[in-house]
Amino acid sequence: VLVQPLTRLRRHATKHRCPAGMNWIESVRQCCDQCPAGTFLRNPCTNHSKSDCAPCPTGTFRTQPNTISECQACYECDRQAFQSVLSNCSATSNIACGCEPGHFRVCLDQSCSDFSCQKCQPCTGRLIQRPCSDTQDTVCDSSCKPDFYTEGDECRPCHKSTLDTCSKECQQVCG
Amino acid sequence: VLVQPLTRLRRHATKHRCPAGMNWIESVRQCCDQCPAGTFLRNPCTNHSKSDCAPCPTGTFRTQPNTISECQACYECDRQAFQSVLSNCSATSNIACGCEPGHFRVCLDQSCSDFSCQKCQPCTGRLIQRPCSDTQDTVCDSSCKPDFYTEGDECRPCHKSTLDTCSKECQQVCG
Amino acid sequence: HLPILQWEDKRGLAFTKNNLSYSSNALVIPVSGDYYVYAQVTFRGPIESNSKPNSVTEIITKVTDSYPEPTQLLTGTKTLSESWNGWFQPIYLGAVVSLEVGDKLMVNVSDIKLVDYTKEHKTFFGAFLL
Amino acid sequence: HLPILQWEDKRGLAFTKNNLSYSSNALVIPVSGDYYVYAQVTFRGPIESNSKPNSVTEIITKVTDSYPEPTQLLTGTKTLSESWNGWFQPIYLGAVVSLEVGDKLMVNVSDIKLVDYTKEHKTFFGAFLL
Amino acid sequence: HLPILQWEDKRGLAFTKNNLSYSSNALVIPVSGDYYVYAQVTFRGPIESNSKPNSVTEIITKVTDSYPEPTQLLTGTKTLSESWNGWFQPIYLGAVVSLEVGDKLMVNVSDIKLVDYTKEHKTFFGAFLL
Repeated sequence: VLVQPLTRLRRHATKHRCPAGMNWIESVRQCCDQCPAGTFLRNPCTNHSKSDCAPCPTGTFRTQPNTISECQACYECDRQAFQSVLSNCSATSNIACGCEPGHFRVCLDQSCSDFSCQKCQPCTGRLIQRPCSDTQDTVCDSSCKPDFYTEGDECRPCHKSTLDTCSKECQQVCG
Repeated sequence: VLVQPLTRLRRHATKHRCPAGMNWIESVRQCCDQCPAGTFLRNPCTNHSKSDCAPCPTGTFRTQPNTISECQACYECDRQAFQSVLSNCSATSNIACGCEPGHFRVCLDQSCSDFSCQKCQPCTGRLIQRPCSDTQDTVCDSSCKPDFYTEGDECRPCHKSTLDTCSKECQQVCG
Repeated sequence: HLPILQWEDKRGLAFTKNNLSYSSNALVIPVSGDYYVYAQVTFRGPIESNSKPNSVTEIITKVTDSYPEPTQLLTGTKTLSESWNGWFQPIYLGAVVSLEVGDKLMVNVSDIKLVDYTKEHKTFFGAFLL
Repeated sequence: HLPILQWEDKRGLAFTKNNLSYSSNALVIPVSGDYYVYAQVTFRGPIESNSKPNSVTEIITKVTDSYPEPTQLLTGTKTLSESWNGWFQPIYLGAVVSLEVGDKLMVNVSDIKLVDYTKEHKTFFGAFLL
Repeated sequence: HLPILQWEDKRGLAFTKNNLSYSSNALVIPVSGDYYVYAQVTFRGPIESNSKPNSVTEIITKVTDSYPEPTQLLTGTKTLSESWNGWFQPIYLGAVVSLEVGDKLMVNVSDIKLVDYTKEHKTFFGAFLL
């Protein structure tokens, strides 16, 4: 594992301590007030003027007080992949995405910052043990509903006509 | 196929001939003695001083005499992927990796500089034709061991009790 | 947050110069400006843990004194469809980013156990000022 | 021609400077010279359209006043073998190209619907003068 | 050693300048310094030979007068899980390396028959001084 960082400049930054609610600003070599969440530092403070904070432009946000020179760009929900907007991006919070009705989340990794929306399985011929939710697929009953018979791992509706194929499960129906 | 090399410098290197055991050093524009394997050229020779060779720092090596300014970093064996150390890295040789007992090498390509270690197949119910080695999986006998019968491509032990399922192979056992 | 990779910064091909230093898993920016930042991580599997990862992710992250949370600068995410008798997957990332003096750059990965750390030329990380 | 991607050039991590401007989907070259041009597109699927793409392609293209047709500068093409319950595939391209003042650089993709546009650090495009 | 790729250095998008020259399959470094070296190789298959490669590898290598063996600078190794009715796989590599005057840079691949040499914008190789 190897690092090869390289640049061509001389000056070296030293750590500065600022009181709570203030950050060291290198360009003016002094502590300045932090800008509140939802804004960013347009111009640093000077000896006779406070930090010039401007609101985050639409489509960007900052959730925390800061002295940073730009706001973070909002994410977007992946509409083509059945994602839906749970809450819109605001100046102080990123967009939140979920899955469209009839879909549930399949996380790409533990952080689940990336996920795909899969179709909920229909419990054809079975009772629903637990309905599909944003984060979990439908859980179907293992046995078939009445008037349905098992064929492989499918549940098929019993047909009134075909007495001979009338399996035990279909007795009432075939009668 | 396209090449786009580009640099911003003028001088052009011309080929220099040095006697055996010496290399041309551009920075001092003269031939210097090569440093022995296990060392690197810390400072080039001058008119009145020999090449200043320093030993390779731990974790690095040089297998050949050289006038290079750093030693090569040792590889590491991939312990999480069942690789084992055949010989440690020394100042004059890179580490050598093999597979842990019970595993054999599956080369990624002909050079086999990258390989994964796969579990050796157990010859359950078969005689071992050739035991698993670092470079090859176990070779099992095609026929089952005595007291074992073939089922699909598996060898199952004969059960004394079940006479009816006693296949030809199990005759002695069922008796 | 995702695990942070550690790097060798002196031996073999690795080096730092012009005050761009490496400390506690991060490159420390000595002067504000635009840098080309890059990193390649070679992932490989399977490893003995029975979990079957279905993706690998590499993220170059910035930590700055002016904001309490890390900022994701570059991300490479790849799903894995490989069979399970040994797979390799390199991910390269590189771009120009504006950085302030004192900013720290790090590389996060979805699963450290899947990183091929065995050879310096397969997994690397660097930056240079434009 | 293949569809052209649109880019954000001001908000978040995006920026333009030194007269390298962005207009109508293209970076406009302010001065002739050699530039390192790069772009990463993260593709993802499946999407609701039933078509099963078997590959994704990213191309960095140059449009110049001196020639009526676009020139393909860099191309990344990858076939897809992923199973169909969600895949991600990043493609990074970068190289030095000689450009003239007024040349326009664009990024084309095989299928815009497959592009992951949701996060600025997953899909990006840039250039710098050497 | 692995086979070495040959390159076009004059026609089309290809060029060399400032004394960085190309001869016998290698870029020759005219002056010592730190260079950003990069290369992309697009691999494709299957090819008529019945061998089913399970991986492709691209290595940028340095040959120097000061050491008798080549040094592997950057390596990209990818296993192939593609079905066998046609696959493409680009591998991009790039990083900063310290080079001496006279050093030679080359690109090696695991199997030359798998390299897509048909279009200059799919497979390319270059370097520039920082």
